Amino acid sequence: MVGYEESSGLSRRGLLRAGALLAAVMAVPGRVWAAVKRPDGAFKAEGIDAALASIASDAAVSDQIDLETPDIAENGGTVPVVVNSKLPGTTRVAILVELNPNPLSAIFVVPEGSDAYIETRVKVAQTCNIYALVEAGGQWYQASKETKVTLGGCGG
Amino acid sequence: MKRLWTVPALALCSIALSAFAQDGGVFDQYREMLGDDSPAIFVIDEGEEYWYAPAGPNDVSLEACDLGLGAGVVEGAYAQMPRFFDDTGRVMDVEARLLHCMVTLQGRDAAEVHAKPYSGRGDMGTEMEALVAWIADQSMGSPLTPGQTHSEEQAAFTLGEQIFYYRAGPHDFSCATCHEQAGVRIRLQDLAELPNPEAARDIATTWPAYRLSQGVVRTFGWRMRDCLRQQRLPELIMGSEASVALQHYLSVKASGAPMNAPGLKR
Amino acid sequence: MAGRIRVRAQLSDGVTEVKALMRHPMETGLRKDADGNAIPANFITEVTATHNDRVVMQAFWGASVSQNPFLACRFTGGAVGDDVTVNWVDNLGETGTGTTKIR
Amino acid sequence: MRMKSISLRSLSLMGVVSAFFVLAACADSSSPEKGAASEIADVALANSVYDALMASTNDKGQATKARLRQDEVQEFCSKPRSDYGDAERANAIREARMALVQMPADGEFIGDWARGAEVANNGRGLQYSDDPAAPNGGNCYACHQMDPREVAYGTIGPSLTNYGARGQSEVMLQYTWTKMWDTHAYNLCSHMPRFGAQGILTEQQLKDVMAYLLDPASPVNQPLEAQQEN
Repeated sequence: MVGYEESSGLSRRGLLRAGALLAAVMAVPGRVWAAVKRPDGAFKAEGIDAALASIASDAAVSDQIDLETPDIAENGGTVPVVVNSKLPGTTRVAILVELNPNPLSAIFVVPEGSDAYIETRVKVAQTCNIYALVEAGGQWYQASKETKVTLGGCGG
Repeated sequence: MKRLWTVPALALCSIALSAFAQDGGVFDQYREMLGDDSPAIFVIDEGEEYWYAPAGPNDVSLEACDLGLGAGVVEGAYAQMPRFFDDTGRVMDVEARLLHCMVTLQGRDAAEVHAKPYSGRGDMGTEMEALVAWIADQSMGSPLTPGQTHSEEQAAFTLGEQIFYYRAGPHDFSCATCHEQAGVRIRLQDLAELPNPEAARDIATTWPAYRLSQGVVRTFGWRMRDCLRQQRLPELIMGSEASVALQHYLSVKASGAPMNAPGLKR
Repeated sequence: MAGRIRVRAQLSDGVTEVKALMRHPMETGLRKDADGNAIPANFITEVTATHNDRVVMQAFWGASVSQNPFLACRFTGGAVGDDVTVNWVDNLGETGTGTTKIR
Repeated sequence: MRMKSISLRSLSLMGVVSAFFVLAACADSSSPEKGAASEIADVALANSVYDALMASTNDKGQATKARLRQDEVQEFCSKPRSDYGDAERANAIREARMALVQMPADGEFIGDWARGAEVANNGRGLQYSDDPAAPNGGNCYACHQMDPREVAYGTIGPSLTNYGARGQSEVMLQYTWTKMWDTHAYNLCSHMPRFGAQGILTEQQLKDVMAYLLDPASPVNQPLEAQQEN
């Protein structure tokens, strides 16, 4: 089984390979779980620099990525995130939280025929930037937005 | 009420639309983004399963439990509690009543139920929380009408009001410290002026609630316990006289307003 | 009672929007319980959404996705009455599943 | 792969054998605890509210049932705001509180504003869920605006932003100290805790909060624009 290596995280070559694998898997229903391996190393990366590097350290900022997060969250345990990539040929979307111990939260693989639209909720340990990394046409792009996390109620 | 979720082999249930308190709009965008997708739907189902599941030494379900409208009648029962019960001679909230049924019907040990009525960190919910969520859901839309005619019910209201203003502990706090004034907040959180019926309605009709910060459904009784914790006071016993009196005081203040629980709170 | 997923799928202008809520603790492994004991990590690592038998979204998750996770995604090609299924598997190898029909 | 079952986990919780809990009222063997007022005589209470609370609570951690006993201030102030009445008694209590205020032993009022900021931000201390070994917080931001850059501030108390503009005259130092030591010396039945008199904060912590309020270098006294230029 070809998969990502723990140590190297998600290399571009690995992702392309995974993309090809996924395409192959589409034709074989029921074998989804075994098809594309989760990049465990990238999820274990500590600090935003290492986490970004584990996916794509040179992602260009793009205004074609709509990243919606609340300006201020009532509760850092549940912060809604919406990513809508308008980049043609989007194949993958990653969500990272800058100051979480392990910044990488989620990677979504977007098959042909699906919109590059993702909505989920993540934990945000403290006020920081939330990143969306988008792979389109074999290139990675990024957008980021700050969400403030406030201390709730009585603060204890 | 929207009924959007479909679940094969599971009963459909309604869920409260975002029942957040007002707070000057600072969290409006956040709440708007969360919408009405509340994990309380799972807990409601779990509560229904608990209700019908035989348990305890007697291996019977809670189906014969009388929540005030007759044995086994659940629909609308939550909205009429706390109320006086002849068989126990005291005013009971839903938790005190469930405990009573667990002991008398199922033969269970009260101390065992008291050992963990509410979830701790890392828990996904307790039997009590699930039962209360389901029972409250069965009163969705019913006007909140706690008992007010029996002398014990009137005494519970008075006691609840006195406890509300009772200052004690190293910080000299009472419920009123935070919940007596209108238009103030703690940190960024708006505080309800609870002696004011309008404000009390928003609160008393939206518990139990899924608490996003804790990932579990919390009950009105838990909220009273947690207020005492934050007042630096000892642990309030579930279903106790003081817990029931506080809930009764607030429910009477809110009476007439339609139930909208389980709510969704921060 | 985990393993449960609430799925709804709504067709509008040719696009089917799938919304799923999953019953799962999503424990990071970094928290301690009231007695100070570490709560072991337990989180969903992979999620797939399928339309009939076609994968319409695959996700890899870490422990920082919120408790009782929520996921929404959109695809084209669905018709009212078609099946949409969401599956998850977690780091302990446990699974959950939920199905609905597009409406 | 097996299907997960949280129900089993929940049910097993119910099986936990509990420690026996006492519903009956406890004897008042209240040993002095951190945060308890020692200089105030307890008001004798044969009070139905007290009895109900005693019967409805359990000791938990540092929050023991001894805390349910009211002192004179607490008893007098356990009414709606509109209903404090009895001006003569109020005055007597206020004067008694004033007489008990302890100024700093070394005459120094001002500590370290940075440490004071930590105290002001910390909302923990004396709850049964708190670590008794950790320092208590002042939780000032729960009720007061202070540093104008902090967005999460409460409004139960007045804004203290730019408090340092009031200067550091002896009168001002003593007033501010007294307000934190025992608010009731000035404003009977204020909602504010008695941080000194009840032993919530140490003398050093109070000095540090004094600095946070009054030191011209403290962020409390830096207007928004000033910091933005930095």
